[in-house]
Amino acid sequence: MTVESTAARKPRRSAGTKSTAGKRTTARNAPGTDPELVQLLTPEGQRVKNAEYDKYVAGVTPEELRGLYRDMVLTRRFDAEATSLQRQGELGLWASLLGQEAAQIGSGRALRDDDYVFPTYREHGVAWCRGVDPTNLLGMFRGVNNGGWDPNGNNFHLYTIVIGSQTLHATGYAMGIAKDGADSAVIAYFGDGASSQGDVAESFTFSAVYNAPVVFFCQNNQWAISEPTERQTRVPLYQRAQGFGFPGVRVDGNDVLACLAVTRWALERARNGEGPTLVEAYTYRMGAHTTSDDPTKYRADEEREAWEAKDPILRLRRHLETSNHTDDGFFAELEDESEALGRRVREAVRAMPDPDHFAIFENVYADGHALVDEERAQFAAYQASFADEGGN
Amino acid sequence: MTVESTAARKPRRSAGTKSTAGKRTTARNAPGTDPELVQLLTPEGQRVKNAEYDKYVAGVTPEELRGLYRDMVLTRRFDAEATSLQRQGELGLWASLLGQEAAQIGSGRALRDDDYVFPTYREHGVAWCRGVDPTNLLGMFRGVNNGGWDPNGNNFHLYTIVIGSQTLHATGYAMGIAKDGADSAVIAYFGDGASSQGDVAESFTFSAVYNAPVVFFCQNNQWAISEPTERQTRVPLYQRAQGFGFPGVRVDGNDVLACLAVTRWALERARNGEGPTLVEAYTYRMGAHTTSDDPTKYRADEEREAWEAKDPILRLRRHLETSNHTDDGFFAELEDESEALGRRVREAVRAMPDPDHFAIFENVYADGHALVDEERAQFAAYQASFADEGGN
Amino acid sequence: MAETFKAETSTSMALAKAINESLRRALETDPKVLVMGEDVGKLGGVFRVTDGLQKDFGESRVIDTPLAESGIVGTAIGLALRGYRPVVEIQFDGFVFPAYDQIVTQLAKMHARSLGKVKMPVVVRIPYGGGIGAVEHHSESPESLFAHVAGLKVVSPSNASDAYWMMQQAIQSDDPVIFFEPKRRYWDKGEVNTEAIPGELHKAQVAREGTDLTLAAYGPMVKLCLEAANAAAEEGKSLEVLDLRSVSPLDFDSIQASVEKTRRLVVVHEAPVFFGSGAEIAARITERCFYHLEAPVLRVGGYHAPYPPARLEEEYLPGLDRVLDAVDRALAY
Amino acid sequence: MAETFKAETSTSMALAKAINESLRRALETDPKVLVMGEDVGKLGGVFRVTDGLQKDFGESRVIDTPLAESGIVGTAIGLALRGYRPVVEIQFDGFVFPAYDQIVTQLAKMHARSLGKVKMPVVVRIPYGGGIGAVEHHSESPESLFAHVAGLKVVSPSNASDAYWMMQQAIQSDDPVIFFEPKRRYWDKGEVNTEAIPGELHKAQVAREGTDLTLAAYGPMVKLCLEAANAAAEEGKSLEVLDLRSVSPLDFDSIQASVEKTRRLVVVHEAPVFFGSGAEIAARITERCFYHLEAPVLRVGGYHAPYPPARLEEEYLPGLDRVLDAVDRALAY
Ligand SMILES: Cc1ncc(C[n+]2csc(CCOP(=O)(O)OP(=O)(O)O)c2C)c(N)n1
Ligand SMILES: Cc1ncc(C[n+]2csc(CCOP(=O)(O)OP(=O)(O)O)c2C)c(N)n1
Ligand SMILES: [Mg+2]
Ligand SMILES: [Mg+2]
Repeated sequence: MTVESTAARKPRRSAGTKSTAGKRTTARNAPGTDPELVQLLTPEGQRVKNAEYDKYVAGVTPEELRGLYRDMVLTRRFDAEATSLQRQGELGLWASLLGQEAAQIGSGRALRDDDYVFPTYREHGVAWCRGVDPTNLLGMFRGVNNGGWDPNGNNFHLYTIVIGSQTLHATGYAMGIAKDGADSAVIAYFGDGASSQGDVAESFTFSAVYNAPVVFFCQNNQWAISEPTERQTRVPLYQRAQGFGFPGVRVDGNDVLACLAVTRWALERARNGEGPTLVEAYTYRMGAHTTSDDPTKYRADEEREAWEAKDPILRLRRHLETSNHTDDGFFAELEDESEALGRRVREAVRAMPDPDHFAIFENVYADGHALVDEERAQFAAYQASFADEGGN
Repeated sequence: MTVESTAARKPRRSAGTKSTAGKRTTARNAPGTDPELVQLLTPEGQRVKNAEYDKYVAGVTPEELRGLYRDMVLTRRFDAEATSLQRQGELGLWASLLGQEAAQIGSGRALRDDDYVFPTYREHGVAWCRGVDPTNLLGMFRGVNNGGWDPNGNNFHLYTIVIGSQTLHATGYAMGIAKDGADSAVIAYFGDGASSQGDVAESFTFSAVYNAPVVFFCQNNQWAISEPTERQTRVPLYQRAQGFGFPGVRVDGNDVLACLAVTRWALERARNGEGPTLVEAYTYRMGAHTTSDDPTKYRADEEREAWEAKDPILRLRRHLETSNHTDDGFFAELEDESEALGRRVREAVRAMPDPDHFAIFENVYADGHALVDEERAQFAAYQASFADEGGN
Repeated sequence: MAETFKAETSTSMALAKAINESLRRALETDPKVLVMGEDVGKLGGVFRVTDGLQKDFGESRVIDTPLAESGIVGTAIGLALRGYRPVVEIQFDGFVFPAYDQIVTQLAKMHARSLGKVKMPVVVRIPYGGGIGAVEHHSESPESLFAHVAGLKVVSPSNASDAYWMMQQAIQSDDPVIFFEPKRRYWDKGEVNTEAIPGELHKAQVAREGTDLTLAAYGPMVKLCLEAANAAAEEGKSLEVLDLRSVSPLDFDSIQASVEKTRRLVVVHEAPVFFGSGAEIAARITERCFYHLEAPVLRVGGYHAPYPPARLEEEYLPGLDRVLDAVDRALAY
Repeated sequence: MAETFKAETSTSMALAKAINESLRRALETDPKVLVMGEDVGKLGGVFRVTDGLQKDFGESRVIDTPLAESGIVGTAIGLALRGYRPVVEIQFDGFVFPAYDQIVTQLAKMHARSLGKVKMPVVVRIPYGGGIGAVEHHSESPESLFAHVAGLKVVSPSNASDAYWMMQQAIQSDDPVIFFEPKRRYWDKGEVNTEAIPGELHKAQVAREGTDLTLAAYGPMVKLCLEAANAAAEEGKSLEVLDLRSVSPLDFDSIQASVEKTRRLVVVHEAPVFFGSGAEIAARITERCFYHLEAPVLRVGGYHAPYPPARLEEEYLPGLDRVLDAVDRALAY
């Protein structure tokens, strides 16, 4: 004898893929209209009060504000230079951060030197904050290395291309900080697309269970290549955290001050032994996914235009101007500095030598490996055979 | 110029692993004391009202209640027989469901024939509800096959050993149901330990994004081999769902009526096109993880004893008795039926033949493979060489 | 189909387009066929292999998935259990590893585990190999890691016609097929006859006949081997080029037949030599042809090193000179 | 260390216990060494290899992890970046695949990616192989899938002494080491001299000298090969047994030296033959010893089929008769 199900037959559902179509507006609430979005500067550059987060930027001086502005402008200039270097054939590829300057500079400037950063492949602004020479970032896009800087030089890990992987490295690193009894923190960057990867969920689990001092900083730029965020989630991403036992917050990712405040709060939690935090910076990828991408295939110009009105740099400029924190000299000097940066980067890239052929065999292992030695020797003999033919 | 972090240095944290130790009580709230735990029958067998879920069991007749009781008793009897067959050397291993009968029978009896079940390796009670011959379950534990029943025979998929994998299969199957426009549903079983696997998180993402008609049924039996649930999460597991955009509910997993009601609710949601639901059945693994395990290494007897008072079968028996839904004849007949089942299983296992040696090469591919053919032929020749020596 | 047909039904098209047409035909013919993956919808995939398919067949047949490879393959398994025939795309070779567990422990073993009750007609499309100047993880050749796993079939076409027909056959197969697409040949054109009756999916084909030595390759390296054979011909050496097409199973009978004729074999692949396909071919052919071989089977492939940055890939990848060097060494025995 | 020492510091212990002692020593010696995995704490692991370690070194050195292999390896990478030396346990061979992506794309490549700036001293312990009557996924031998991947080192001890010393060396290595533990030999006892100076981690050792044919094996198959050599000796055949100990790198020099003496080679492993270690050994040794070999290199291993249910594993696994059959075939050339 079995108990019959009481659930009566209902009309047939339409195919599953359709039912989420209507969610578009939910997941894409425009900044400013979402009560849950932390915002300290409106798109018009007006400073709005926030009971919870104001204290984290209470001490920010006009000079510091100008510093944030300068960071964003120089980062954007660097990014534009890289894009044009790609067009000139000097780089094989470039992943532009255009539009995400506030999210990166705001969070990057919240960090202490002893904190550690795990970036994706798009955190050029954070690298800038860490003091990584921007030309170093170009090596992998030029194809001369796979990320050549010393991660421990500036506590800025290498770019990670396999989506989501670095969130686990960040968690492990943070577990190590806790073991050491230090009060440093870790910040792990990832995208809205990455939020779907199992590794990211596992990093949430590990960091929560071990109460690791890590800030998960998700730049929701609305797109994972051609897929809008609705292909990854049907509720706002910051909400993901609570089911793992730690807080999540959505911040206006085009508001550098809000990003600074919220990241400071999250870092403070980490330092105080309160464990992980998820920050969702709600922003927009103004450009293509990379220089290989063609966004006209999948998104409308109007969307981009709407976001242009919320430009992170323009917003802070308006604020600086209406607050009389600047004079024309500042902007003019910055313009010159930008141009100089562009020139320096251009020259550095063009001068970047191709790696030695034997680099293939270098660093495969730290302690050596007989087969690598054997193949290196064969390669050398093979190369020499041409030299013989040609030269002798 | 950089903006200095405002987060002041705080006293050093203790190592990360310690900070969750105090969570033990949070995660292990005793059933009945947790306001969020759905319970319809107290451990004493008293029916308690529940505004939300009563309607899902309103039509349950005394006969049906006796049916649930019978299911649980026979499942436990089968399980005990399997454990003793393992001790006798007839099985290589057994994973007992002792203590989890209500979670499995309650959820299993909520299903319709056209629904589809994706079990772990411990869902013997659900298999029972689906009409899978219990002796079929023993094949893999005896080592004669890796799960020999036809999944489509009873819409009960094979046992899956790689933790968490089946939740994605369940999601895909449910996506297929939606594509077909059918109103069947899928139920995916998994454990508290499994909740940490990336695959489970990905199944949450896919099912939410595609609004797939799947019920995720997590039996939180408090242990993943030797690890208590606090090693997997610091908040109750049912809360995991909301961050993926669908509801989660915690049900008293030792209360068969509550499990029936909550699963019916979740299945109804699925049939109505409302997408996935997470049900956390809060229960207890009364025995060892498997017959290979020694729980005295890692858990105290008192814990088990406390849970004995909440025994799922005893609870329903008390209810049946105080409600005068049964007479002594019922229990006596059931006792006989149990014994007969035990006998039948015992005999069937002992009679289970070893597979033919050539089975190694069977079913590796559906359409054949030249190498398998070659190796089969070599194997045959090799086997024949012994026959020649011995027989000719 | 190494030979090309010039029938009325024959069209010249790029390899990527041939796969696109093949997917289109499968979607048209069998309502159970699905195309799934990251960016396969509006974008048409990063290589445009699925271009236009979502537009014509709708979002429920051509499915943009969340960014999670294990989820893609895991749900494809579930869809296959429900009777669908999913063709899933992994965006690049280096991104198949998050799905490796589902492929190896579930997809490959489900048929055997169920004693044949359950079929797994899933095709996993993987653009693979180097030579396109890409960043890390975008140029690898991981076919060994799948060929070693029983339950999977592993194939790789070298030309447009094979791409079209092998995809048809892979989709029709009731076994899981890992379909490695030679991404650097995506833009190479070839004649495709959509009416021709194709050869067996797992049979090698003689791409060029020869008598002095056999070059065996698959996917992107077939073209290189044909070039090498051309160059060698100018020096009076007659090389036979075998397009293996299938890595699991390997068509040892065809290799053996060729080697019994030429008595020398060089295997060429982009994947690292160590534990690569060349090892398996060398071991088995040496056993089968021990008394025929005049020289050891030589292997040309990648080094035991991570795929290098783009500016080094020419040195890393087998090129014309390295193939000819191996040919010379083999002929010198 | 195939030879055993009978010094004062020498004790007889089971292979599992030898690993336990080796981990204990590492935890004592280096505060940066961590032990991580599922159930490694109070339970001491399902095979008791980590028994008592958490009790003595605390929860912050011997860490029970969530049930997520990618998480285990991924966080171990992070801990290594912070200066720790994690030794992680994968509970069984078949459960390493969820971690495969982290191992292949991150752990293996981090040193090269950073141009040597970052070291990855992570040991991944994997009890592997069959013969213990277990259910699915508990008896596999996936070493090929790691050996093919540059950046990883792959080793497998065959006896207690090697288990002890190779674990010491693996932990001291600045490279990631996949440490395959022959689970069916866990209970086999052997002398362990904790003061002996060990041989190189990646050097093969002659386990038994012989003149007529070389049997090469590692891990669980060394014992079987020694038994085969015993049996063959009774028939007047002198077999040399080489304990390879390391699968990546493979010690080709030692194999070559042996084969130049015996002129015949049979490789034995539990893993499927197709794309297995035997293929690589056969290919390379045939190239190195082309004029020395009297017979093709023969391979004895698993079939191209999922590891079968327990009641079939005796037929699936290489056994004495199958090894001797291959020996006879090789000698018949
Ligand atoms: C595991 C993996 N799968 C696929 C890719 C290919 N891929 C590169 S970037 C990208 C989209 C990432 O989107 P998101 O996480 O939102 O970051 P964004 O690019 O928007 O910054 C994809 C699919 C990859 N790099 N790794
Ligand atoms: C991927 C994977 N890792 C490890 C194991 C070994 N293992 C088998 S059962 C188990 C614990 C599972 O715990 P839980 O999910 O709570 O289910 P329960 O056994 O309690 O029913 C582990 C670690 C496995 N089967 N699969
Ligand atoms: Mg994005
Ligand atoms: Mg459990």
